[in-house]
Amino acid sequence: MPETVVGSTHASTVKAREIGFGDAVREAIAEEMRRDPTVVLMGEDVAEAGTTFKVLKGLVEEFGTERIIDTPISEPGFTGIGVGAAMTGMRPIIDIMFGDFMCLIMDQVVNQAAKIHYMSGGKWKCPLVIRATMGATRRSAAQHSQSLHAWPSHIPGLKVVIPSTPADAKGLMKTAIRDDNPVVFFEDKISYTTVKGPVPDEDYAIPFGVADIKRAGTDITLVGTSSMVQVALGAAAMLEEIGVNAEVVDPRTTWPLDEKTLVESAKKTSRCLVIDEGYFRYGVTGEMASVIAEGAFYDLDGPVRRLGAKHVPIPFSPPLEDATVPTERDVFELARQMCNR
Amino acid sequence: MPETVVGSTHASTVKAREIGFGDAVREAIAEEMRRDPTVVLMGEDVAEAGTTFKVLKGLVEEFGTERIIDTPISEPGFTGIGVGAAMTGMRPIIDIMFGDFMCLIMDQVVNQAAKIHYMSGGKWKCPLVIRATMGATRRSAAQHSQSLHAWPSHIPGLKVVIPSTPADAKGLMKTAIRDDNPVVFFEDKISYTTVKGPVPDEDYAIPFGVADIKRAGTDITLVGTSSMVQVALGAAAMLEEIGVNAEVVDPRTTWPLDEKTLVESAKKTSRCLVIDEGYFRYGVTGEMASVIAEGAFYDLDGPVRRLGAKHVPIPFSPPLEDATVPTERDVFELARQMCNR
Amino acid sequence: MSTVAKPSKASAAGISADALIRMYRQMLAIRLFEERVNDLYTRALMPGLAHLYIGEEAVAVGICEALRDDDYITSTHRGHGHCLAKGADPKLMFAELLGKEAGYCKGKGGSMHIADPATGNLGANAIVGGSAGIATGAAFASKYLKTGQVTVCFFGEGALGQGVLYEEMNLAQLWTLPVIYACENNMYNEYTHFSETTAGDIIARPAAFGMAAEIVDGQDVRAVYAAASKYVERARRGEGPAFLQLDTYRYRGHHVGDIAREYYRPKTEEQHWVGQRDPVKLHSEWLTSEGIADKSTLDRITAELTADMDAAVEFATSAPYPDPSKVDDDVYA
Amino acid sequence: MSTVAKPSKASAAGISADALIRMYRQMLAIRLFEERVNDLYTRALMPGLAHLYIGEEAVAVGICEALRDDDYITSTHRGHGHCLAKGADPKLMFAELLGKEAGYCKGKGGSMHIADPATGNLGANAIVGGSAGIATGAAFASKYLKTGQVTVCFFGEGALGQGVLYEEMNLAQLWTLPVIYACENNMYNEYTHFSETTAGDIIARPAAFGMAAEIVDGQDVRAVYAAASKYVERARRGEGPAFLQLDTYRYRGHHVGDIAREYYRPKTEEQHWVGQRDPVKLHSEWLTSEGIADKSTLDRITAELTADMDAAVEFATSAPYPDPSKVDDDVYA
Ligand SMILES: Cc1ncc(C[n+]2csc(CCOP(=O)(O)OP(=O)(O)O)c2C)c(N)n1
Ligand SMILES: Cc1ncc(C[n+]2csc(CCOP(=O)(O)OP(=O)(O)O)c2C)c(N)n1
Ligand SMILES: [Mg+2]
Ligand SMILES: [Mg+2]
Repeated sequence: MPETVVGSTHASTVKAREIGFGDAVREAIAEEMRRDPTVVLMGEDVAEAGTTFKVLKGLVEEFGTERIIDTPISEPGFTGIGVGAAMTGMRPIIDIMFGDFMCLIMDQVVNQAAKIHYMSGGKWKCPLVIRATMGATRRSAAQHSQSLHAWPSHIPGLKVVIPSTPADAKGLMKTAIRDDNPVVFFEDKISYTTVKGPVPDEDYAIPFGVADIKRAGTDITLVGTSSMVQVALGAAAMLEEIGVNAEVVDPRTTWPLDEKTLVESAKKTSRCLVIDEGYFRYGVTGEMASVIAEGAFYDLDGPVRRLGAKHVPIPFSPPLEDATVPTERDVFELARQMCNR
Repeated sequence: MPETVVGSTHASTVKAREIGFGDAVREAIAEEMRRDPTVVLMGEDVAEAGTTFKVLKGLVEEFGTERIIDTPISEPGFTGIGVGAAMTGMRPIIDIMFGDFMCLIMDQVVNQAAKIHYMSGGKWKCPLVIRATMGATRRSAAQHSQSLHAWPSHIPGLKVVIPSTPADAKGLMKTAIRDDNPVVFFEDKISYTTVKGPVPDEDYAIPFGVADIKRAGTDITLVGTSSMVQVALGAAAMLEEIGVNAEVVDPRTTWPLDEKTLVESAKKTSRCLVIDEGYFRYGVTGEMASVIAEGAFYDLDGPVRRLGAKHVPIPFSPPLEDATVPTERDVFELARQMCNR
Repeated sequence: MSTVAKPSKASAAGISADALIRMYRQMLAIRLFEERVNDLYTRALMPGLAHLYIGEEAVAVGICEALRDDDYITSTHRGHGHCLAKGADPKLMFAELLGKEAGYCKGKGGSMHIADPATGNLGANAIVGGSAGIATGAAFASKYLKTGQVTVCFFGEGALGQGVLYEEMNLAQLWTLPVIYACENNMYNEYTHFSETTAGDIIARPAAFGMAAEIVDGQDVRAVYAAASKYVERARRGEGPAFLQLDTYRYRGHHVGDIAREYYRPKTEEQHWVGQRDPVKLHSEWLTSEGIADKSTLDRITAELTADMDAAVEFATSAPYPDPSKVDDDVYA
Repeated sequence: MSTVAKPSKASAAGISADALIRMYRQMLAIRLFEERVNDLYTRALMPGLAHLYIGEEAVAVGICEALRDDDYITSTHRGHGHCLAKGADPKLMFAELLGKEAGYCKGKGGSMHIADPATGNLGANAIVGGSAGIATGAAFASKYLKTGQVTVCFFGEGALGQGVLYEEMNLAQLWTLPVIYACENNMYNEYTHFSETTAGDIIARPAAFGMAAEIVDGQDVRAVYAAASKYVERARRGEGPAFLQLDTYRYRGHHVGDIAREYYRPKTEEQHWVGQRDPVKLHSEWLTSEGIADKSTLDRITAELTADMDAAVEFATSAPYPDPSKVDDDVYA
C-alpha cells in the first residue's frame, strides 16, 4: 500500500486540496476502512445521520450498517464493546459525541483499555480509537462544552491526539487507527464549521509525538493546542505589527509529547507562553510549561506563562462564554507584556 | 457549638492524643454526625463491616443503618443519590472504596455535582463529600492502586483534599462536611496501617487552601502531597545529615491551592522540588511547579523539579511496584543534586 | 380558573373541572411557549439550540397536576414543558433561553439547564439519564427527612440506554423511595428509532426490579393525570417508587435545527400524530363536548396566554446580558 | 483420561465418561490450587490478597467443559477457578500470584489480572462488572469476523449493581451476539447478603431484555455443563446471548484475610453448604455410585494433582522476581 509518513510542514510542500476539518477526519476513516476490513465505527447516530455534526455523512452508504454502527445511548456499553473487540482482532473506532461524555467511559478507557496490555505482561493488545469532541463557544453550556483532554493525557497506556488543522487531523487519525494502543482523538467541534485547510492528495500518516512548528519566529514561543493554534497564529500576526516575531508550536499529541521541539523552541526565543482550551488549573498547560521550564530554564528571560479556559464551568450566555476561552487579544496582550513591549 | 479553626502547626501547640489516620477520619465523621443529623454516609460494606479497611468500625452501632448505609455495588448510582440528597437538605458522605472507581462516577461528580451551583445561577447547592482512597504499595495491582486526585483538581466547582497526617485528616474532614460545595477527599490507604500522629483533643476544623509547613528549612523547598509528605520528611532528615536544611510544605488541598505559601517558601529557599504519588505526567506536580515557577522565577537558582509515580500502570509484583513510587532516597538524591552537593 | 363546571363524567372520574381546565391552559402555554422558541431560533435571536416539547405536553402537564408545589422534578434536554408545568414563569424562562441576566440561572444555564428551587425544579439536564441519580437522591432525602415530598424523574426512552438508570431503579425499589420514573417514549433517540436501540419491552425493565410499572397514553392528559395521581399518592404513603411509560410523540425535530427528517421517520407518521393524536386538541374537544368549558372560555385562555407569552418574549429580548465579569461568580457556594 | 466407563445414566444424559471424569479432575485441581494459595498467604509468601473460589468449582468447570479451546472467557477478582478450568497451567499461575517473572503476566498482573491468549482468557478483572464490556466486545468481534467463537462472561451477583451490565445485555440481545452471561450467585457481595442489594428476582433482569435465561444449581457440575452446552451451542448457531444464574457458595472468606465471618453470615449456613452441597464431593460420589469411576481412579487423580500442584508451588516460589527495570516495559504495544 503506498504511504508517505510525513512530519511537520508537509502540507505546504505537496499537492493539496482545500477541505474542512471534519471532511479530513472522514477521509482518514474512509481510507483506513477501505484498507483494513477490521476497522468499524460505532456510536450514537453515526450511520444515516452521519453523527450529530454530520461529519461522517456518506460513510454508511459506502460501508453499510455492519461497519458504521448506530448504538443505543450507552457510552460505557459500546466503549466496552470497543475494548473487547479491539482485543480480539478488530480496530474499532468509538464515537463519543461530546467530550463531556468521557466522564461516563473512564472506567472502560482507563481501567480497562489503557491497562490490559501492561497487566497482561504484554500479551493482549487494544488497538482502539476513541473519537471525542472538545471545545466551547457553541453556546452549548456546561455539559456540552468541556475540553477534557488533560484527563486521558494523565493516564499511562493511552495516547492522546489534539489536532488543529485538517491535514493534521487526517494524518493523525490514520496513525491512530493503525496504532496498536488505545488512542483518544479529540476534535474541536467548532472546527467543523470554521476550519478549512490544505490536505495532501497522497496517502500519508503523521507520526505521534512530533510537534509541528506552525509559524517560525525568534522572539517568543507560543505553544498552542487544538483551536488555540489558530488563536496563537492570530496573535502572532498582531505581534508582528508591533515588531515581535512569534514562533507558534503545535504539539499535536499531548502524549507522546515532543518535549524536544518545545524545549528547543523556548531556548531559541527565550520566552514561552502555553495556550490551551481546557480548564486552566491542573490542565495540560501545567505539564507542558513544567517540561519547558525544566528543559530551558537557563535560557529563559522569564517564567513560562500559561493561558487556559477560565477555571469555571462553561456558561451558556454568549458574553459569559466568550469570556472563558483565551482570545487572540488575550494572547497578544500577555505575549506583548512578556516581551516588554 | 464550641469550635476552634486552626491552621498550620496546631498539633504541636495543643493538648493531643496519638491516633491512627483512619481513626482520625472516623472521629471527624462521628463528631459531625452528632452535630448535624443531616449527615449520612453511604457506600459498599460501610455499616457492619465498617468498610473494607475497617476504618469506620463502630459508626453503625452509634448511628444505625439509617445513617450508615450499605449500598449495592453501584458507584454511579449511590453517588447520584448523594448529589440529589445534597441538593435537597442533606450532607451526604459517599464512600468510594478504591479511588480507581472514581472512573465510574465522574459523570455524577463532574457533570452534575460540580456544575449544578453554577448552572443554576447559584440557586442550588451541593454539599457533598466524596471519600475515596488513593496510593500504591499494597500489592493491589493496576486497578486498585491509582492516585487520581489530578482529575477532580482540574474541575472547577470541586474542592480536593489530600491530607497527610491524622490531625489534618480530622480537621479537613470536618471542613469538608461543613462545606456547601462538593468536596473530594482522598485518603492514602496505606496510611490506615502506617500513619499515627497527635490529634488535638478539642473540636477543631482546618480551613481549605492553607498549606502547612511540616518542617521549616532554608536551603530547598520540598512540596509533598499525601503520603509524599512523609517521604519528604524522611528525605529532609537525610539531607540534614549532609548539611542541607530542607523545608517541607504540605498543600493539604490541591484546590483551593495555597499558592502564596508555596511561592514564598520557594522564594526563600531558591530551590523547589514537588513530589506527588499520582502518575507523573499531567498530574498535580505540573500545576504546582508552574505556579511556583511563575511566582518565584526570579528568586530560583534552577528550575522547579518534580517527582511523581512512574508513568506506568501500577504493577503487582513487589519489586516492580516499589519502583513506581518516589522514595526517600529518590527525593534525597534529586534534592542533593539540586543543591549541588 | 374561574369557570365552575357542572358535574360531569370528568368529575365522576375524580378530576375537578378546575384541574381539567388548568391542564388545558398549561398544555396550551407550553405549546405557545415552544412556538415562540422556534420563532426566536429562526430569527437567529436565540443562541445555541433548543429541543422542543411540542406534541408531548400532556405528559408534563398530567404528571405535574398530580404533584404538590413542594414536590420535586428533574428534567431533560427537552425540558421547557416540565419546567412550565411545574409552575415556572415564562418571562424568566425566555430570559434564560436568551442568555440574559434576568433568566432563571442568570444566563449561565440556558435551555438545557433551567432550574428553580421555588417550583421544586432540580434542573434540566443535558446528560441523557443524568438526572436519574439526582431524582433518586431527592427522594432519599424526602424519605430521610420525612417531608412527604415525591420526586418525578422525567426522561426520554433513550435514557434506557444508560446503565445508571438501572442502578437507581434498583436502589429506589430496595429502599422504597418516593420517586416516579416518567419515561417519555416518543419513539426516537435523536435520529434513531427506539426499536433499534431497545431489546425487549420497556416496561419489563422496571418490572424486573419488582417496581410498579404502567403504560399510559401520553396524549391523553386525563389518563396521564390519573396514573400519575395513583402512583404519586402511593409513593407519598411510603409504598415506594413507580415507573410510567408514557407513549407520546415529538412533532418537531430533535432540536430546532432538525428540519429534514424523512431519512429517519416518515411524514405520514408525523401527520398521524399531529392530525389524530394532538393532546391539546383532544383535550379541548373533550372539554367542550363534556360541557366543562365552552369555546369562549377556551378562546379567552388562548388570548390570555398569547398576550402573556408575547410579553414574556418582549421582556426577555429587551433584558440585558450579564456583565462578562459575572463569569467568575457562582462557581462555589 | 484412560478409564472407559460402561454405558450409564450419565451417558444417557449425553455426557461422555471422559468429560465426566475430566470435570472431576478440573474441580479437584481448582480445590487443591486454592488450598495452596491460602497456605501461601498464611505463610506470608504471597503479596497482596486473593479471593478463593473454593466451593464454586462446578460453575467454572461445568461451563468451560462446554467451550472450545478458542472460545473466550472473561473473569473476575475471584478468577483462579475460571482460569484453570479454561486450561491454564498452575505453574504459571502460581508464579503470577507470587509476582514472579515467569508468571502469566510477568508478575505485572497478580491474582486479579491473570490473562492468557493461548487459552482464550481475556483476563480477570478487579473492577466488579468491569469485564462485561470486554466479553460483549469479544462476542461482537467473533460475530463480525465469523469465527464461530463464543464468549463467557463470568461475574458475581454483586455485579448486578453495575449499570454497565444492563447496557451490555441490551446490546448483546439487540445485536444477537454470541455471549453467555454467567452470574455466579454465591449470595454475598463481600460482607453483604445479596438480598440487601438486589430488588426483585435476578433472573427477571436478563429476561427484561428478552434474553434467554435460566437458573442452574451451581453445585451440580453436570447440570451446569448441560445448561452451558445448550446455550453455548445456541449462541454458536447465531441465536444470540443467554444468561445463566448459577446458585453457589464460597466456602472461605471474601478474601484470604476474611476469617471472622459470623457478623455477616452464620456458621450453620457455611456448614450446610460445605457438608451437604460440596460440588467435588457430590460429583465424586455420583461417579462412583454410577460406576463411571472407581475409588482407585479418583485416588490416583488426587495423587497426580497433588504432586502437580506441589511442583507448581515449588516452581513459583523458587522462580526469580522480575528485574525492577522491567517496570517500564509493556506500557505500550
Ligand atoms: C450521555 C449522553 N449521550 C448522548 C447525548 C446526546 N443526546 C442528546 S438528546 C439525545 C437523544 C435522547 O433521546 P431520548 O432520551 O429518547 O429523549 P428525546 O430527545 O426523545 O426527548 C442524545 C443522544 C447526551 N446528551 N447525553
Ligand atoms: C466497581 C467495583 N466496586 C467495588 C469493588 C470492591 N469489591 C471487590 S469484590 C466485591 C464484591 C463482589 O461481589 P460479587 O460480584 O458477588 O462477587 P464474589 O466476590 O461474591 O465472587 C467488591 C464490592 C470493586 N472491585 N469494583
Ligand atoms: Mg425519545
Ligand atoms: Mg457474590
